[in-house]
Amino acid sequence: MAIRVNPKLIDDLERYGAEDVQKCYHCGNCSAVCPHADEVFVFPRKAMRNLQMGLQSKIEKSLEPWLCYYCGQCSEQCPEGAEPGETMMSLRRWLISRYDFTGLSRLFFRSTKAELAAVILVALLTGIGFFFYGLFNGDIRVYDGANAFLSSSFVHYFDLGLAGVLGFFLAANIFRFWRFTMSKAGGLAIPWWLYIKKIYLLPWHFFTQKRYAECESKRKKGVFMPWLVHLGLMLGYVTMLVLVMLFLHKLQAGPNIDWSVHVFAYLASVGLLIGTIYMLRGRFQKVQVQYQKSHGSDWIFVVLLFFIVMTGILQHVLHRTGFEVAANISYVVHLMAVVPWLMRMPFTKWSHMLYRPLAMYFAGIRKHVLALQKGGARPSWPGQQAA
Amino acid sequence: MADRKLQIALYWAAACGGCDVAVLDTDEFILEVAKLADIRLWPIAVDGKYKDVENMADGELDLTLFNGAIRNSENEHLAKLLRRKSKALVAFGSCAHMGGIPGLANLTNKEEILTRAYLNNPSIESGSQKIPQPETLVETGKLNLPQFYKRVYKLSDIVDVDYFVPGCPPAPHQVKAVLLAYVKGELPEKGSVVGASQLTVCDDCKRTKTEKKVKKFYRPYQIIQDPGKCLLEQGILCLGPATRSGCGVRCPDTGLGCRGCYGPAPNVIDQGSKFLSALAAIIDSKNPDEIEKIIADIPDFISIAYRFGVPASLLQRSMHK
Amino acid sequence: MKECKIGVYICNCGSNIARVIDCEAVREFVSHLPQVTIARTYRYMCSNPGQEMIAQDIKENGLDRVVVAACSPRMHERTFRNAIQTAGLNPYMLEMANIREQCSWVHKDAAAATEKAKALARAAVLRVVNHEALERMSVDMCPQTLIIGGGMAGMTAALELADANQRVYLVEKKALLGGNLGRVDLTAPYLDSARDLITERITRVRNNPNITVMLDAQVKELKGYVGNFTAAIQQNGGQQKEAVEVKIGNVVVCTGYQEFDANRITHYGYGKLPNVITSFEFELMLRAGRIQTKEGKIPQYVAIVHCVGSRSQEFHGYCSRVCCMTALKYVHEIKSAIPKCYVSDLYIDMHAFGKGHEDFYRHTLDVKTMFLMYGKNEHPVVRRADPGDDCEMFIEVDEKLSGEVIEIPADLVILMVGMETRPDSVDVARLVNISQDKEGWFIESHPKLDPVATTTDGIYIAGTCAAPKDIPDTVAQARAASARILARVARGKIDVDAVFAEIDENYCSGCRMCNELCPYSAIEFDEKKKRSHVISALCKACGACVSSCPSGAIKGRHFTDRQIYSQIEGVLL
Amino acid sequence: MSFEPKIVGFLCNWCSYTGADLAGTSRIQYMPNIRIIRVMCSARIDPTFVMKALVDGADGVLICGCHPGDCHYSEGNYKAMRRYPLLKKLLADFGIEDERVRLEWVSASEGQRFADLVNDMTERIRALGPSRIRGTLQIDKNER
Repeated sequence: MAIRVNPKLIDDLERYGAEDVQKCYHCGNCSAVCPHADEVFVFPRKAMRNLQMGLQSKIEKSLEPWLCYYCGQCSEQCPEGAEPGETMMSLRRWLISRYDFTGLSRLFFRSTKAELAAVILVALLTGIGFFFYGLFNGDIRVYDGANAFLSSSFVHYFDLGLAGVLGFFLAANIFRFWRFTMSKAGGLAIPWWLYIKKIYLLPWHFFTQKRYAECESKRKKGVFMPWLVHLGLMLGYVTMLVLVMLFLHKLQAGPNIDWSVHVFAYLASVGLLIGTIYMLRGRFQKVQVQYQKSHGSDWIFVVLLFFIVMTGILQHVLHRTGFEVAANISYVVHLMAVVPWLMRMPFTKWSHMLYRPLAMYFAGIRKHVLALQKGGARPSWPGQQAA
Repeated sequence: MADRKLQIALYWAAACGGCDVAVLDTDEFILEVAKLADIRLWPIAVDGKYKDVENMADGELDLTLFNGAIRNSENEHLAKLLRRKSKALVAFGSCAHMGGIPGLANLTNKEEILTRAYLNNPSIESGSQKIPQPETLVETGKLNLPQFYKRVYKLSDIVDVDYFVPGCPPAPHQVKAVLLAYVKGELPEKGSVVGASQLTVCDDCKRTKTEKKVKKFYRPYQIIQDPGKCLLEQGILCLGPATRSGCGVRCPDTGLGCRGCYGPAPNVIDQGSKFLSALAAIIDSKNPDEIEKIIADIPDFISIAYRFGVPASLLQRSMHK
Repeated sequence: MKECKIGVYICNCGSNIARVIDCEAVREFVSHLPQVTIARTYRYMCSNPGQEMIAQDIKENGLDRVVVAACSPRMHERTFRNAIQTAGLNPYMLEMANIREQCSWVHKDAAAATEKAKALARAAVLRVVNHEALERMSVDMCPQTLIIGGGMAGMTAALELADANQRVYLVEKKALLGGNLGRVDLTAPYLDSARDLITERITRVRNNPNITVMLDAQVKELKGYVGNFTAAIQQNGGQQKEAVEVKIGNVVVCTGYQEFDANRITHYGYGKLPNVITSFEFELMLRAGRIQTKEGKIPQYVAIVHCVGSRSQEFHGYCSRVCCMTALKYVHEIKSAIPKCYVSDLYIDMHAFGKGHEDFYRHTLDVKTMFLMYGKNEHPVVRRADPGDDCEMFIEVDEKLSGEVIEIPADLVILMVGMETRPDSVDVARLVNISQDKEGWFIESHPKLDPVATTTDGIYIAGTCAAPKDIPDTVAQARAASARILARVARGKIDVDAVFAEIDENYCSGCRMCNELCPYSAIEFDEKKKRSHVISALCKACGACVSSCPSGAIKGRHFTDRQIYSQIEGVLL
Repeated sequence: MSFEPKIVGFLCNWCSYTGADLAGTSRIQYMPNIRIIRVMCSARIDPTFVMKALVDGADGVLICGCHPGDCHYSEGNYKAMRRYPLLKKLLADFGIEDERVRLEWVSASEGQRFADLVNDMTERIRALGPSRIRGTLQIDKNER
């Protein structure tokens, strides 16, 4: 059955940042330099071809965009300036909007203004909400303990609620991600036990991101900074998330410092701080390829995160130094950034934090099945005999 | 040379005798001959034994008209003998000139010929079929017959010939001319063809000729001829264009294609292939199959192209080693 | 056997000959042949020192015949003829033995090759003994030129000659000048209007007093030879007129091409699907200024299919050379007319060989043309779309760069039909006696060194009648042909080869066997003398009459029976 | 050593001889048994040449001209085409094997074809053995 091409797709993708795909004339240099391209997952060339031809159904099925960390070597090698790296990036954006059933991410990716508006709206609502809640239920001069302006327990429950909502959206998107890539993958009969057998890939890639490091394996002298920073940022972020979700009362408690949590908090802050600054710097200097063309959503992502980190630190410092009123205000401001930031999670770049490791996981499974098919053996439960 | 009469001999080897008759056909001129010359040997007309010839001194004869091809040992013996005894030896007539009709025998072989003649010949009484042998013993002694050769040779294959008088037979007026010329000592250089034109039969042929294209070949009886028109153009095979003139257009005038008895034109080394070359060129077709069909109407082409000249053909012309 | 002094020269051709053939052995061998006075070998016989060596030997040792054993006579016969001529020998006293192309280059076995070289050299020696001094005749060169075909090539050639004050007869079969280019809108890659190019030519041709334009006319017959042709031109205009006879010295054939008939291919649905059209039908649309479907709708999807009839096994094997850039030109014209239109371009290979073409291609990439590659001898299939779809048709094709079988939406499909020879090119070839290759294009006398001349002296070819080509190449050829003609006209006289047939009237009996055979009717029959006679100037020396003369009265100069017999004896040593 | 036939090739100048040259320029190897004689057109090839070659010791004769319709002299090759069957008939009657004489069309672009042709013919004639014509023409006393 012939696949129907969609000539319009390439125009659509331009909104997601793929502006030079059409320049590609398929010399294949990009696939040659890419350390991750192999006989099963051939990219970026193949992906670019599918995009040029608007083979929507094929792209939806593909895991390739997620296997790319945008080290930028392909774009450096490209003789036509077709920006394979940026194209993969744009494909990731497009895929995110495909996985998302609400259509919000499509809206955000296609229009930075819309996203900005949404962020501001949510921020204001949050600000007003928390401010008046504080005025009625607490004392603005008290930061912590009884009669606190914003009691840790309240924020804690608020967080949990928020987490629930986000969890739902994320789960839904991830399910769609799975359907597109694995169930609709076509031709591949994937035995359920493989999901268990390969599950270890998930945490492994999530916490090490070693594939990002592997990007440098082919380069004469590897540039490992981006990987380290990215790792630090990500770990910092996760740590902070965990702390906020579970140990908020300990964090907020003061004035004395509870080192059992704060040691982690400080480390996380450092990671986040370095990460965000590094990224901003990169995006301003535009030396590395991956930072040269930043999509609006990327800016919002970084700037917002940086703001969160700064305000977080600020309210912490103010609190410990006894300026409780200022601390409370900066706390509200901090939340004004945090909430929209979290709200964005399932619909924007942020979600790659989950999609990536999942993609590695699925990729591992697919490869295994293909290997089995090549070997002629029917996939079977490790224990039993292959018939 | 009036004081001494010419000493001449006429001999027939493998021949039909037509050449001798052609000499007689010079009518009263033969009496002139008798006046001019002593006829020392002429088996068909004058009594004479081989012994007499053998007894002659070498070169005693002035002129020998030798007709007939060399078919057997007797022919060869006499050819050599007469060569030795004659000042001038003339290959007289097609057989001596080119092998003639007997030469067609070279298209088969000795065995077949003898079998056909003495064993499978319907006119032989059954029981008395035997092939004659060179030597046969009878109570009176040993009988000898000339040995029958494997091939027929033209005279010049066997001995060195001074002049060639073509024709089957040579036209009487040519014979007369040649003899007179000889008497007057007006013969051209040794080895040349005399008693014939250096042009071809077409030159003397009265039929009108135009540009030629032939789509189908006919045997003379197959069509009503246009008497004024070139026979080839009517599809009748005529060797006229490839044959020396001199005969007086005997055959074409009677509506038969020229037989080619006078042999090839002066600049031509093989009469048959030259005729082929010309004939094929005028076949009016570009389609191989059609061409095959057209030439299929030509029966036994080789005997047409080389009727009088198989032994003289390039492919059978003997080479002295 | 006549006495003569022969010099034999064996060329090593660097190592081309010497690598395989033992030239020294050949020299040794020929030096013992009768009548051979000198035998030498040399590195490059065709080099100046080589030629001078021969010339010197001729002068010093009174050689009267020369044999050169080297490359093919088609390569250097002329060179060595000139060489011995400068030394005062008749140029026809030369014979070449081809021991390179037909020996050292085709045989590895050194011993066998050397034996063969000896045989060939011996044949040449025996042949040259029978050579005769021949005199070339010099005839007047008529300065007028006949040009067949009024397209870009024809008009350009005509103007070039006319501007040099030479008379030109320009014969066009159709009722108007301009040819195929007259049907085109813009031209690639600079997008300037073809109409402008053509009209400029037409007006100049029309206004030039030196050019006689004959429209709706055809050349019925061409008699004569270089410098002295007579052409009979039939003008069909109105009531049946007499054919005009003109005297000309040279002919330029510019009969052009015709486009491939798309009806011959079924799988594109041409003729059945209303919106599948050929490039020329699209040109009409462009010139009308409105790109639309048969239903008058503005197309949203346009698909362009390359190599229709070209580069395929069942139709034409060759590339038509102009279609790729024309297709890109269409992309530009479509995109500028309908910016929202999506154009997909189905090609086999993108041939952008010419000046400015690669940039043109890149530019087309930038406007987001969907380039799709399909395989040689595979055919995209066009089918009507289903009611639900947002397009008229779909093209199904196995796309090479993705390896996917895909279907492309299209409202308008443009078939880039290739070039092919005109059906009457056979008659033209016969008329002016030039040959055609297996595809029917006229053959040049040398594909690289002599691209506008033909093997028939005085007949030139220019433009697409010789092979598919674009406008610059066509113009260049037309001008090249004119330049060649002007150069000859300037000399005023021309030497015609001394090799021709002659009839010895002392042996011709007027059988008229030969009369019919001459393809140039060079043999006339003298009714009074009853003899045939060859008009030597008309004779092209094929020798058909020579071999067919039953009385051996016709002599083919330089290819006489004796010469060939001796050659036969020679090779069979 | 095996019998090496001698083959005489009569080639027309415009197509076949040029084709043979092309085989050379393209370095296409073929058997060295052929000896080429150039004539302007296959129409010039007189059957007498063929006989002459056979008599002078050729074991085979190859005649080549332009493909029908491609003749440089427009129709010369048809004349060769017409002579050929009649010549074959004649040669057969003279007892000459069919394979010894062959007419083929070789265009200026068919270098490979020419090489293949020569190889094929050489092989056939090698298999056929030497021509006997020359021998039978010697007058040998006791042969009579």
